[in-house]
Amino acid sequence: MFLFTLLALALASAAIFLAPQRAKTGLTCGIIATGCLAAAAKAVGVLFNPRANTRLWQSDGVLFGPESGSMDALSALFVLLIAFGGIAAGLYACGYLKHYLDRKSSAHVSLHCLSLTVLVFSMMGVVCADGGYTFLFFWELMTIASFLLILFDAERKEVVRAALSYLVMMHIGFLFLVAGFVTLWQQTGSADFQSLALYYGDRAPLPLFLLFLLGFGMKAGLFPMHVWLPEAHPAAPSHVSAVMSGVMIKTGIYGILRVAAPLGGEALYAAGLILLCAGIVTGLWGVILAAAQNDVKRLLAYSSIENIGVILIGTGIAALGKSSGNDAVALCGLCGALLHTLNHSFFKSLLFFGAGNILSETHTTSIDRLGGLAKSMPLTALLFLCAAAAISALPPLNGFVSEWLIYVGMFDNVAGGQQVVASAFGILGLALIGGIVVLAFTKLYGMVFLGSPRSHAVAEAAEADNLRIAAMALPLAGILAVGLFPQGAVALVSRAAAPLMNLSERSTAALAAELFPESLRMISLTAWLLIGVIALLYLLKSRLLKNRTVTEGPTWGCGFTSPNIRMQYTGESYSEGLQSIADTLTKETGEGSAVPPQEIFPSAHAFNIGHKDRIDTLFAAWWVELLHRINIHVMRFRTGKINHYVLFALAFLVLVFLLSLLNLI
Amino acid sequence: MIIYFLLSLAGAALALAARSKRFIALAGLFFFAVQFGLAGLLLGGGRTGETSALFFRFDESGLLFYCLLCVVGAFVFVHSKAYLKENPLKEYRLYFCLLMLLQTAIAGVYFSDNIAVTWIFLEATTLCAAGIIYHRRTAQTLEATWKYIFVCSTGIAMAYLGILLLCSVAEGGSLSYGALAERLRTGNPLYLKIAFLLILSGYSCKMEIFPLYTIGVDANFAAPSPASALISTGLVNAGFLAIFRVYRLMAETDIFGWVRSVLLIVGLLSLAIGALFLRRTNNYKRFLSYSTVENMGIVAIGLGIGGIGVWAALFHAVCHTLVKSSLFLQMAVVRQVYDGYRINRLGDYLSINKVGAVGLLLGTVVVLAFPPSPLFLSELMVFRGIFAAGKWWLALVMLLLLCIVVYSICARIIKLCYQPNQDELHPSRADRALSWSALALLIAAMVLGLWQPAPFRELITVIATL
Amino acid sequence: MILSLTILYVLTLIYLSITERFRNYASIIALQGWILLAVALLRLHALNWAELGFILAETLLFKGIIVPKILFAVIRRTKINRVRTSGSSQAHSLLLSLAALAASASVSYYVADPSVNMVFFGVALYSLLSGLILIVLRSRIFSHMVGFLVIENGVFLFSTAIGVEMPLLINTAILLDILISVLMLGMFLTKIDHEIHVDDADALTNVKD
Amino acid sequence: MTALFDILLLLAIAVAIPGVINRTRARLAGRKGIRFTQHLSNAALLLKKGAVYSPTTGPLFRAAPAFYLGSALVALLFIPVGELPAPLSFPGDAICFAYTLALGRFFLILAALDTGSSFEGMGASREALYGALVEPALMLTLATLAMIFGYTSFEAVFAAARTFDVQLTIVLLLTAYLLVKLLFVESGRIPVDDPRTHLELTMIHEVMCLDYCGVDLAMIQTAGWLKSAALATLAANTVAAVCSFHWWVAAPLAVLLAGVPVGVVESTQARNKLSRNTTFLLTIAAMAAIVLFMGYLVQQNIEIQ
Repeated sequence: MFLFTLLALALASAAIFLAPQRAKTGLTCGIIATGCLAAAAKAVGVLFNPRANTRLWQSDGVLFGPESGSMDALSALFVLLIAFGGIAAGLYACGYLKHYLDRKSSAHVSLHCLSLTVLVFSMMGVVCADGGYTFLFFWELMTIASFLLILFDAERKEVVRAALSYLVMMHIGFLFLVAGFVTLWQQTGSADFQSLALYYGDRAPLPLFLLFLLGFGMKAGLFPMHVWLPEAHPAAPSHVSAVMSGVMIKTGIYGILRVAAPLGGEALYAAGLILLCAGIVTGLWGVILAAAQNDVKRLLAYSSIENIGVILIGTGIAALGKSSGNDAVALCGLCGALLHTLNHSFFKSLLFFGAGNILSETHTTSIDRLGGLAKSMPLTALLFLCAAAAISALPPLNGFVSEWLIYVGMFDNVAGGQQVVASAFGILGLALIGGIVVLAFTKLYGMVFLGSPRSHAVAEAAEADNLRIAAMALPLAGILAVGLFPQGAVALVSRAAAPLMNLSERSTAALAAELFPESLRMISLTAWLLIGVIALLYLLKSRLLKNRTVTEGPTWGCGFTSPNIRMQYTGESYSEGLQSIADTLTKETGEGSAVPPQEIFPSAHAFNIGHKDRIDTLFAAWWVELLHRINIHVMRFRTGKINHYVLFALAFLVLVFLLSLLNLI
Repeated sequence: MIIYFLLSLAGAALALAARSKRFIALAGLFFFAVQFGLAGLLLGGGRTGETSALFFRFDESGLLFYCLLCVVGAFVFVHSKAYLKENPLKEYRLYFCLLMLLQTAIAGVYFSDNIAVTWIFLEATTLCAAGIIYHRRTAQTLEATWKYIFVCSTGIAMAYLGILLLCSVAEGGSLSYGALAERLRTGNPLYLKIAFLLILSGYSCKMEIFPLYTIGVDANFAAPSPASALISTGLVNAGFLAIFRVYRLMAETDIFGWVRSVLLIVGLLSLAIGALFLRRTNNYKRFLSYSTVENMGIVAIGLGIGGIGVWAALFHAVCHTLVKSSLFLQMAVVRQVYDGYRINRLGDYLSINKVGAVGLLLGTVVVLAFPPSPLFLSELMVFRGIFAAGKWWLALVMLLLLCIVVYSICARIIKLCYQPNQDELHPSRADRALSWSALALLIAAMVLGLWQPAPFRELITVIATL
Repeated sequence: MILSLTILYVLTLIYLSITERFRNYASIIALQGWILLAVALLRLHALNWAELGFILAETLLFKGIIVPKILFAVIRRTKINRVRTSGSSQAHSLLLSLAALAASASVSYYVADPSVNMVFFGVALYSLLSGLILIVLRSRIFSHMVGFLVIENGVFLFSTAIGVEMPLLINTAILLDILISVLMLGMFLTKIDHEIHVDDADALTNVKD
Repeated sequence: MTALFDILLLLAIAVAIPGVINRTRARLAGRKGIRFTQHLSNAALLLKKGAVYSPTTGPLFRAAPAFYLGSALVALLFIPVGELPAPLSFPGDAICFAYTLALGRFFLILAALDTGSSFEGMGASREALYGALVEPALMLTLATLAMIFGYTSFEAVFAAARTFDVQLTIVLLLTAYLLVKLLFVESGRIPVDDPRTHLELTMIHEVMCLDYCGVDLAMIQTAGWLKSAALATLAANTVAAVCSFHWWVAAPLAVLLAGVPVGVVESTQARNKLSRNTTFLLTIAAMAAIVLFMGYLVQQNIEIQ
């Protein structure tokens, strides 16, 4: 396996580094596409042919003994997801990096392309590895590759800071995983996910589960550990944000699913509650902060956190249902979670691509400087609108289907009178999240694309090139497909859910067959009906207006004689109402000075307001501070005097002498 | 062995007597012919384990590190030639002579089977290294040299006391490790403890771990970078091997637990010092040598954990040799480009020297033990040992320190490669070939990280079996 | 006889901790060299010419004559003849040195192992510690060197004490090593004095970060 | 066939409610009041007009009314009146209902933002916030219904809805009360919003369609009626579940439940301060949670003394 990796690495790097500057991105895209298509073909084979060979490789690990990699239905689903996201990102990168080719040195670009390739394939390795050393290897490879990707604009200080905090947090999470796997290996003699069942069987499962949850949650952006996302995403170039937020954090979800699956009994119930609460908190926190952000990419990053929360709610409900032996609920929750994972990768990639277009055309991502882009970049605007509606879980698009599944799971629980309180909380949380998401994304779309441009640079923006539009069309296809034909998508994810249900694939399929198709057909019917009715009404209206006078007049200024562009409602004021409720979650940061009241003829004032996470310093800052303080003390030790050099030795002798005298060692 | 020494000395003498730089190149050629000849002989002839010239024994550990030494030495030699182009012939040939002598002495340390002989050759390395450190003939180098000789001699003297104690415990007889191991089993534990303590703190000046790590850092700072590449890999390995042999002696006795916990303390302290000082230093060479301190700390912790930790420690040392030498050689190129090492002034290396910058970045990734790095494997093994031993506190502290290390190293290297340059700096062109050759070492390390050939594993396993 | 000599040796060490004049240092080192010679001769079991020659070379020639000469030469050249009092007061060093004495004595008693001569071991340990203390406390380079020599003497004393019959080759090699190191120390000492005109370790603190 | 009848009935309810509201207001004010179908003729009048669009606005602004009305229409299809079957009915259609309404809101908000006017932005932000806060209340209420009757589709719920248990009756009445309150919010009535105010600063729903005229305005108004009809019918069904459960009970009940209280409140109460609206909405959500919990307790036959 590793030999193969070695070979692939060598070939890819050689090809990319030797390619001429112009051809690098295209070549990268080609490599990624071919690899992804091959993997996707294999995955489809696994998904639809139950007798397909799932074993991928067999390697003798030096760390945990022999290890293997295999692709069961779940892995196959994630491989599909990764392949899709990877291809889209590669395609987008081709268009996006064009502007940088002449500014960045070729080595820089090649490094970037190589890291992108490595990231995509290491993620596939992660979801295919059965655990143990191979898993950790690919996991860390993924981390370092994404780190190098974030560093694309490393001339800017804040980029470096974000990248570093990301790297450090990932390292902490990684150590949790190592601890988990070692514990597993110690007790069962094998560090594969399969042996988890064995471990859970005869020991207290929760501590190990929590250990893994911490490790994977760090990557997935679980509530207290989410702080790297809003830092890293604005720093990274857009296709990277798309991959990281659309695909990479899903590997964390994958891990959580893997370690949660073999649980049973009381532990399963507890885990379900934990996941549910974690999901609700993460989702609410994410969405409220998303609504508060004034930067496009930060907003998107927080909405990723929110979606992770939704996915976890689904997982938690599934676990609860399974623990109470209610397979229908379990299947609903699982399918909802998995489908939402898929959907999120679709619309989040699309949204980040859109953000990339905005950035490269207007050179800003600050919501309150943009506006009216729908006229200058109509295609981007249309695609972005679809994605925004989809992420707000509105019918007839895909986000609705997955959230509907999760809701149905919870409603079934409530209607069945089981775990009513937990499910009710789930419903409450999910509903609140759904509501606020609408607020956040109306803010985003309305402020960025609608109204009139708030600056000249924005007014002169041009539409992005076709490559990027094509790259954005890929996820859109996914969105529409899932939204309009949910039956197929749900059939797909229900196959993938089979390994987690501890039921045989066939029985799961049967359950899904008797559970979903009816209502899903109705849903797709509703979707088509919506489209039809709306189209009909629109046509009707235009028919009515055809032979009537349709004139243009200025917007009603409510009595203002000279309303100007700066008077438009800003994003900040748009979300002010929510802020007034949820101000405990955020701390307001204002730079510059507001106009003082006694200033009758105000001069030019610059005032920049933003909302920071209350806990964003949880992992990032405090230990840097601590380090600084420690260092100040440490400085005393380095006088450069020989006396002190030798003093170290003397002190060491005395220290050991005392310790052994006290029998401490 | 004797022949080897004679030939090497002859090479060194040739270098010293050289009339022209070309002649020195020839001498170097001859010297390395000798080195690789021996290596080939040992690898091919399968003469491992046989004793030579009474005090020397070609055992596996010596062989492994000797091969590394040959490779690194050759690279160092080539780089030095490019690095010291402008020097006058006198210093030039002295430098190369000392370089060869140093390498010979290190080889002696590797192969010596007698604890006293090990000591002698370590002292000899001090003397050769001192000359190299003083090469630039400035006040700073003078100071560094003074400190190096002085502290090394003091430490070595301590170690000698420890050795004498061992001998006395062993009640005379031959001082070859095998014989000692036989007789130490029944030794007075307190004596053994004191002896080990003295030897450890004495040799720590060579292995660059706490307590006497400082002079190693100073030496790397003062010596020309190619030479520091040798000092902080070959010489460090020599110190490691010397300590490791004593460690194996102790493994037989009943104070082994105590020895291991002492090593844990040492390793943890070294790791802490490396981590904390990495952030503050503002000279890239001191920076790299602090990372050496940190890595050696991990090695010591591995020894302290025991079991799989020993394997990890050896593997770590081996791969660290490749990685660190590559980094130091890259730094030599950086020096050529910027004519300085001040961290807060250099920048924008990526666009000045592509290969070198990529080499540096990859080197950072590898030295931070991210895959595809061999150190990744060894650190994981150390962690496995720690968790398996249930020392969670240790794991926690290590985690914190490693995070600090990751943070500081990345911050520094990224600054060098990406951040815009200081305008009063006038970077000159870099020599691609040198960067490539340094990169080659790194790539070798990566290959080792992804795929360890079976015989290699076997070798390490043999060495690690106490 | 031997015992009295060793006690004398210990006394020199104590005196070393309180004196401040470099000449005293040098003469003490010389004295120690002679003491070592005496001890070595006394412990010489059989009259073995090679060993005798070695001992004479090491103690008489090296420790007894060459080293003191170097020291005196250095003193004469650098024209410094007392430690800076600001280094540390005599009381401190005396106390520390006595503490070291107590520690080493207690350790050697505590060990009480037949295989090792208790007294010599204690003395050796004590000289090691006092040498280290000297290096740590005094801030003149010269005194550092003296501390190093003290450690060396202690080690040698111990080596003669425990009759480990090392092969002559090794012995000579060790001797050479030490000799060269001492010579280089002296050389660099003078170099430092010539080139940067400092005799004070506090001034040697440019190499740090 | 019955489904078609159901739709027609709902439309009738939708048409009737505003009339009833006007009548009630007039009676309470002691006036005779306008014609019952006045609003219809207003709408007809609007439908005859042309259109004026601001140059700031884009295609989205023109399309939004279609989305709004269309979503309202589709949402209506989930609602059964009494025992009549709804045209669209499947497990979990309640959720579909809520989110379809959200779709309309989404587009109306965007349309308001498209005009680039500060006042309409203000209204949009309020609408978005209130919509977000209404969502959980609505969902919890639907969850209550689902829990009491054990089904997750409206039709199944109200088909199964037969109870003469006192405690359940209380719970159901409370649910109905909540639904009526939600109707107040959704259709932008006092105390949350005042459709007849003339100060844009304090408007919510009305200010969002300031720039609409003619056909578009008519569509938006109709959509409003439909939405309130849907919610009113839900409330009516819930109440009807207690006593006899037939469409000829439910339909008039719906009209009365929507019309009379709105009329009464609008002619007796004043509008909330805008800052108090959030509190008002959160109260509804909290009540919804409490009702659900009560229902749970009742289900478990735990005596509430």
